[in-house]
Amino acid sequence: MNASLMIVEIAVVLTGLALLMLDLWLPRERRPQLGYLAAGAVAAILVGSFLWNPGTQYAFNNSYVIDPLAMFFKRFFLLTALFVLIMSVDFADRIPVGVSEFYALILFALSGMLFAASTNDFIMLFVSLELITVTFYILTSFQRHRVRALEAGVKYLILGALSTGFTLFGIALIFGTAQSTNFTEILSKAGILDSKLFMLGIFMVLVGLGFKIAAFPFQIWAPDVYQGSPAPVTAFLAVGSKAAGFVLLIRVLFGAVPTLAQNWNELLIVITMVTILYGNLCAIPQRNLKRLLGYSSIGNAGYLLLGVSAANAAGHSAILYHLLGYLFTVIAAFFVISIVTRQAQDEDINVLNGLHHRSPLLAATLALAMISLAGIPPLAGFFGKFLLLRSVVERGGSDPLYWALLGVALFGIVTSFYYYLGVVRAIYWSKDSAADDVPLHVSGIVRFALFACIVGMLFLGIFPNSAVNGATRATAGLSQPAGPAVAAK
Amino acid sequence: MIENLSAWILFLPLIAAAVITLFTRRSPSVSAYISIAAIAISFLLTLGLFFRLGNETALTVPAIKWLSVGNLNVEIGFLVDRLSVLMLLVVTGVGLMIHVYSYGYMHGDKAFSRFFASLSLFTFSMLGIVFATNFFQMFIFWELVGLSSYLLIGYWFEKPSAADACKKAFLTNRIGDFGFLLGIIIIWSLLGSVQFSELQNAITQNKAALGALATVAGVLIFMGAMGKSAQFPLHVWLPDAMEGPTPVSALIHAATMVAAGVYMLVRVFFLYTATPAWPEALSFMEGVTALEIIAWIGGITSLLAALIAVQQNDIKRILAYSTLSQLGYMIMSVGLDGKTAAMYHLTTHAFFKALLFLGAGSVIHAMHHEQDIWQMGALRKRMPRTFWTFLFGTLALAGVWPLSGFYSKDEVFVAAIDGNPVLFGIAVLVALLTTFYMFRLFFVVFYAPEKSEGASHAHESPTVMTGPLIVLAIPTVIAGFFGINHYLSRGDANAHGEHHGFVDLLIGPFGHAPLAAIMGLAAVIFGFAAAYGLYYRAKQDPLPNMMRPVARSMRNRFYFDELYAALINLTHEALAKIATGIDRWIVGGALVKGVQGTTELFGRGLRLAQTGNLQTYAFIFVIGLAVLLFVFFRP
Amino acid sequence: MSGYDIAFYAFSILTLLCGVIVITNRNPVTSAMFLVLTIVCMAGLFVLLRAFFLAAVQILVYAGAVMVLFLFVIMLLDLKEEALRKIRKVRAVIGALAVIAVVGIIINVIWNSVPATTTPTLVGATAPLGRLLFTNFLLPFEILSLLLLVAMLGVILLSKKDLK
Amino acid sequence: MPNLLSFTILFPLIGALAVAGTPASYRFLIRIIAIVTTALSLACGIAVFASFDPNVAGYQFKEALTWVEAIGIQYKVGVDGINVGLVLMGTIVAFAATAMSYLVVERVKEFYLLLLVMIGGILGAFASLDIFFFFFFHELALIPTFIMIGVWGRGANKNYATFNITLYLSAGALITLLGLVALYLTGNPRTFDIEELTRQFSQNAMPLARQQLIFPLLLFGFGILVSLWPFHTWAPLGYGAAPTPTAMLHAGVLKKFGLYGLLRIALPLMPQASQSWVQVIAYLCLGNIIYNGFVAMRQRDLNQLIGNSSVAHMGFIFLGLASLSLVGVTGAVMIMVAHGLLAALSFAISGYFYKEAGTLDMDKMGGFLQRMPFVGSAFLIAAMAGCGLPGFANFVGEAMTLFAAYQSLPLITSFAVWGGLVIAAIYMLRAVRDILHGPLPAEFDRMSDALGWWRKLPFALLFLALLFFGVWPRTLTEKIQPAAQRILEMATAKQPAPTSTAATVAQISSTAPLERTE
Amino acid sequence: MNVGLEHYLTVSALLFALGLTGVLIRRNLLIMYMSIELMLNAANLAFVAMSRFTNNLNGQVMVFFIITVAAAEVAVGLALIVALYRKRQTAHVEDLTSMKL
Repeated sequence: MNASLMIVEIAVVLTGLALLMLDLWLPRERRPQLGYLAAGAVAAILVGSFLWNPGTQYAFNNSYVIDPLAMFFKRFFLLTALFVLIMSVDFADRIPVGVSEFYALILFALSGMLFAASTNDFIMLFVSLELITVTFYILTSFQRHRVRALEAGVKYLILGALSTGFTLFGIALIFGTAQSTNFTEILSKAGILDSKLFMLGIFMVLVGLGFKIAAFPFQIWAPDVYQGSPAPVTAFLAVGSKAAGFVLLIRVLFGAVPTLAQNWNELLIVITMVTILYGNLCAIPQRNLKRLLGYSSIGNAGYLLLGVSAANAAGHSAILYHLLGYLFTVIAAFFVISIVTRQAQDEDINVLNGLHHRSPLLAATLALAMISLAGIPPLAGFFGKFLLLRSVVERGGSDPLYWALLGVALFGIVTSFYYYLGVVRAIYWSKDSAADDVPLHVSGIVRFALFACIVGMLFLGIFPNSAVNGATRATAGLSQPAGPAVAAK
Repeated sequence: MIENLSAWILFLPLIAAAVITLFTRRSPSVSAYISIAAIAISFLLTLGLFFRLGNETALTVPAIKWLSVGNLNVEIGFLVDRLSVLMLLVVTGVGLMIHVYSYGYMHGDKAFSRFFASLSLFTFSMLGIVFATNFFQMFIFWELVGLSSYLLIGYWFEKPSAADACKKAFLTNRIGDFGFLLGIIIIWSLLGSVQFSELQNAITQNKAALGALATVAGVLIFMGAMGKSAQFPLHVWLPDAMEGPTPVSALIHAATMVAAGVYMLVRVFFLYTATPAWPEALSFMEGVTALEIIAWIGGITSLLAALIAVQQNDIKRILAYSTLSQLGYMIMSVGLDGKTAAMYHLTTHAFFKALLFLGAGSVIHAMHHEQDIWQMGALRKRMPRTFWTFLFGTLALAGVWPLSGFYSKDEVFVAAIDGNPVLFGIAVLVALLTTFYMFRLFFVVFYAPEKSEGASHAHESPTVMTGPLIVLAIPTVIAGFFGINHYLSRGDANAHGEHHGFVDLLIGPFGHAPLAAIMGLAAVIFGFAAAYGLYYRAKQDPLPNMMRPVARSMRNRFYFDELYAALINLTHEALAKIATGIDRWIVGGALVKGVQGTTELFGRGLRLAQTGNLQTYAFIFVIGLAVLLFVFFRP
Repeated sequence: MSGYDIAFYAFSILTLLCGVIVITNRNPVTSAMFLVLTIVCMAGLFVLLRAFFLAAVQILVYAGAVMVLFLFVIMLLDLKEEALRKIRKVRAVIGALAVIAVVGIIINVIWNSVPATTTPTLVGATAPLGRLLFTNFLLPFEILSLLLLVAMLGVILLSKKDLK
Repeated sequence: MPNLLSFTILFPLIGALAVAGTPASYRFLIRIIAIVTTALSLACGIAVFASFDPNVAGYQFKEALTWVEAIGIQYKVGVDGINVGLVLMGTIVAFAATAMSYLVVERVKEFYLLLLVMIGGILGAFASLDIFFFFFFHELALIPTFIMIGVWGRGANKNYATFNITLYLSAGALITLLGLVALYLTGNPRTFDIEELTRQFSQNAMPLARQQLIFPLLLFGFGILVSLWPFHTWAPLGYGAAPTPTAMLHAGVLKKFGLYGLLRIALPLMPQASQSWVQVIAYLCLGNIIYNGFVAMRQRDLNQLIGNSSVAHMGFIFLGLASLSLVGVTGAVMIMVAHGLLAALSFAISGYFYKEAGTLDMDKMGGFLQRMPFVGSAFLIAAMAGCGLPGFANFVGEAMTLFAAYQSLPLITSFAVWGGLVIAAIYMLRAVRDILHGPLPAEFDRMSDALGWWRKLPFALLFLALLFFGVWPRTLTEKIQPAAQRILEMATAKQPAPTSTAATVAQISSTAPLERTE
Repeated sequence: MNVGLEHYLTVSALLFALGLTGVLIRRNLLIMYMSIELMLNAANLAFVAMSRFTNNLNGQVMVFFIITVAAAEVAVGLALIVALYRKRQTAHVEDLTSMKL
């Protein structure tokens, strides 16, 4: 047992505990500053993680793995949490009590994600998933003076627990049929796919993961919860939680049962299609910004699922790349929304009217984020979608089903222009400006974070080389079985 | 060698137009001088070319390679042979006179420079047609002629009638050009060339080279001429074109441009020597040749126009219909294999019709732009020079021996008598009508008592205007004595060396085709007699009372304009309405807006699932799950 | 039918019956009480499966702690009986179909492809379980401790009376 | 050090950066920056055009830089006879559009910024020899278009127009993208390099099934971008609302991208598919020429009319491509250049009219030639060029396409001749009649002509370029012809003799994914 | 027929179905939550049965974990429901629709 492999997780958890301790000695008004400490620690861990190159190693009876994929996602989650923490500090005045606990919970959720990245066992999957989920129940309803926050928390709780039930039942079936819960062992078990019960188990695990990534038909919670949660939590939910779902999905589908991923192409395609359609169509008439991003996040889950449907190397790396772009984009968007809604006390698109005059930086950031989400070059979103579509075309061959999937994806992308550009329109060319044209104050560190997001979006879009290489390296270890059609050749 | 200066003949007017447009817009006189100088030099060079040509058939002039892609090779060449030199002389000669005349007629107009620039542009374009060595070049200048005509008709563009007229002229011409271009394309696709010489060789070697499309191609090419020479059924634009300044009517719509159709037909006559081979399915068309169609169109046009002219009251319109009628003669002559006769008549017609128009212009000028002949009268005394020159023009047009018109018309009659007796009959009838309406005009304007204030205060026009009248009157009288027909046909090997004495030429027609000559003169006599009887002292038109419905139809130009308006409404406007309707309601509406609307509707519909009620959410969760399970794990 | 079988059927039917009452009874307190019964019956099934330690934990933690918490909250909130509501037939039918489909398919799959079993010899004694817990499953165990900490924090933050 | 061609693309982008760094209140400076950079770009474009040697096979002014090595994307530019003229035309229109931008008075900085980005994108798209960048640059140009229409557009249904054009063109672009990606995956080894793809597929033809898959995607994707009938409704709508410089650039240059893509990629790489789709293209192009001609006849708004006429003109280009002959394709490229200049000129004029008269309703206008002899004459010229009058480059191109198309498509060509000569003349002359001729309504008494050489320059530049290529078409055709020849040699190739029948059957019936086992 | 794994799994599946039905038909948040507990218990039963019949103790460890997680989840969940009840004086789902569409 090589516990030193968990150094990142341990560091994060210790930071969280330290925050809880420090809270006791700090006066109330200083406590929000703890967020900077947390952010600093996370930043340090992030930087440190780049100095550490463990290769591929297993620990804890092979239930924990450190490989490039895990490292990629660990860095991804650290970066996400870093931004979320900065956003939280800015948001702290809207948290009436327990600011330091808020930071600590973010860190604990982060540690759950970090574990998820290294999961190589269904038990680990369950436990890390639960750590994330339960933490998010609390984070979601952290502003307990707001009914909406509580309502969102309860909805997330009930549906989350429901999906947990399915996951558990599925793991039970897997455990019974495969006699193991370890991904590597399952991968090496010949003939396990002949067992329908095993497949049912996998299916039910996918229900749980589908819930996390908000894929159809388990997407239904997303809009309400996104709307009700505090902005930093929504951002964390949209990026971190979703990415955790995806890393687990990748690990399960391509690490444990790669052949199934090929055989279930129809299932995956159907889910992908409906998810894309649902997210994008529902978003069209949406006026609430956070809710809009909720639908958008469903749509983006669909796009990411394109890479899963493609079930090939190109698809894997495309998912990673797109997630990376999505990170900067969504974080940027929530930064702006968080700042704008503080003053307006409203989340309707109207609050953006005249933002252009009130804060050109915020306006530009949000506009760029929307353009990137819409998939317009030269921003990150474009190249991500390009890679995803490419992977599907590559897989598709002349199979009409894949072309139908592409058609739906294109339709979704075009439809999404409608509402993303609607936001841009509100920012730049709305007729009536918001009631007050007071310039918005943006603190230095937030300014820095915004710039970082913009640079991230642009850099990924204009110089995607390093990111694509990184994503390719990270997913190189995943099994890449030949597709059934190739085998037939 | 002077033929190498051909390019200057062509480009000098263009340069003049460019210089006027760019630099001398604000000094009208300078503009006029430049324009006149350009055409004068062109005229002199043409004369040089004429003498250089002498007894030779053609001269070789290096061409400009213009476009060469694949098997489409187009050059801007200079075809110098008798036909083109004769035409060049007409264009530059008559043109020079009209330029000079314009200087007087247009004096004081606020866009004087623009007028001369357009005039020079026209001269350039017209010369380009004459010089054309290939269809493509001809089409290019054909279109440019159309443009200059458009600009000149619409010279007074602020007048709605002029603006409408120029549009109508251009569009009607475009219909002809449609056929022309399509014909050219067909010929190119069949024979692989647009060069006249190559095409002529190909057809001479193989009469069936055009195969089944011979007649179709021939008629399509003729459509070009139909437009430019205003042949039935595309004749409607010419009378309206009289909205342009009178010198323009004289130059473009009487002497030169409208003759371009005839020139083109003569130039590409070799095409019509190809024998058509109708495919099996169209065997009933056997024997129908393009020439026959051309001849009939010409005949119909001449008769129709002459009839309409009888009941027109606008001095320029009468002349315009007369022009139509005479063009019909020429076209008919080409159709009856009388291309020399056509060119002959074209030449003489250019002189006397230009003269008549300029004379009319002089009258109009004196009447302060009054054009209704029933407002004039008794101008014989007040405008003697105009009167005399106009008289010569009228006589020549009527075909009175020994004026030029007699000889050329006689040639046409000869061609008709040989070719088609019915058409000959029509030709004679037209000659009668021509004499009648011309003398109607002549008597009413110059003899009958004055009917308005203006007429009694009219004065003779200045020398700059009457000078060209006199100059033009000379060829009007004597052009018949040069044997232009012989000059043209002398190019043929069999006619070479034949020499004609002056007297032979003078009475020649009575010698070799007495019937034609006598019928022609008889028609003149009857026509004159009728006009004299009815109009010599008439204060108003007696004809409408005598034959009401016929006269009304004539006055209303047989309702062609109304007919066409209805036709266009029924076809293009209707189609346009349908297309716009489809665009707005089906393509733009149902499809585009429909797709958008449906998408949004679906969005709104789907969104209803998001009721906010946790139980519904659980429901959807489970139902979705059940469906997926059912589809993928169904027993 | 062996006594084992009889015991199995008895416990199974009891479990399910209690479960039915849990989800149908309109009084929350009754529901909760029957949930406790369900759990106890399940502990019986655990015993039949020779999972003695888990049977004990089930009763102690689940029936003892968790359910008491439930009852406590029900009392605290003073929840009344759920009012009857109009059942939308379409919805009921679809819901029933969906549940039947889900369960039917699961059961169908179970009966069609149940894994080959060996003679059960395993006994869920405390000692081997404990050994496993602190060796192979140390990591999940530690993560769970974190989860409990989180839960604790959460409960305090969500229910502390005065917000300071 | 980038070469001349790269500089052509770079200058506007550098200008964009410079504008971004200039404070918004320095409007004059911003304008100077924009004009100077586009002028420099124009100079580079002219230099490239002038020093282009038509006798050299392959691309000239090539430059390549690796961008994403994992999937082999590189920045690669170069010109051959096909795009050298388009790049030149692009720079001319770009300069003219920038010079016409004085019509925009609000938010000047942002406008010039977007304009310069758009120009850089346009030029990049036409110069790119890498499929990805080809698409990327196009998008880079397209997005500012949408924003400019949305922010600086005019008219009552500006918003509807913006969304319509955005959705429509994005859909087209994405369909194209799919086709391009499929094309990339078909290469063996895979490559985005157009030159390399061309080499590959000229040696081994693409499997037929693959051709039939990719070609329709490209045809309809590009077709939407070029407003191929019946995907045209965005064009009049969008141009009606667009600010003048945007309309000039989009209608003039950017729209040609689809045609260029068809010619550069679809035709040569997928010869059998092209041959089988030719008939369809031909019938659709008739839709453009005749149908949109009719629609244009009914328009009472000048911009709508120009928009529809521009849609109609696209039909001739499609016809030329459908002819699959040297003359036709050369003619098609010729029209692309000519129509670019013409459309830019038309929209510049209509923009000027709008500025002076405040309306583009032809029922209200009249007699403008009296007040503005210069711009009015320019409009007359544009109308004449629009109905195919010789002397302007349009005529040469249209005539060539018609000549060439007749041989394979006689009936369609006959209709096209009617559409080009008669219908076009009807609507163009109606516009001239209604706008320029007739009496001048009293409310337009205060209008003034374009005064000063600076205002006249954009009109004159476009007009002279149109005239230049119309009078000396060989300057262009001689450059186009060898390149068109090379493309046609591939496009008209017959299906290569299969090694064995069974292999072909397998190739066609295989639903194999694009993955190859290497 | 001896009682075997499939019998236990069937019971477990039925219990799971009961829980699912409860979530669907009950409007009281607490009862819904109790129904979910039923589902978790069904999973527990499946684990224990699997563990027994495959002679693999890991399953029982998993049940141990599940019970712990369930306890934690219940604690958080109940706290949430109580907090909500304090605010809205209701624990009925149809009253919780301030966010929709």
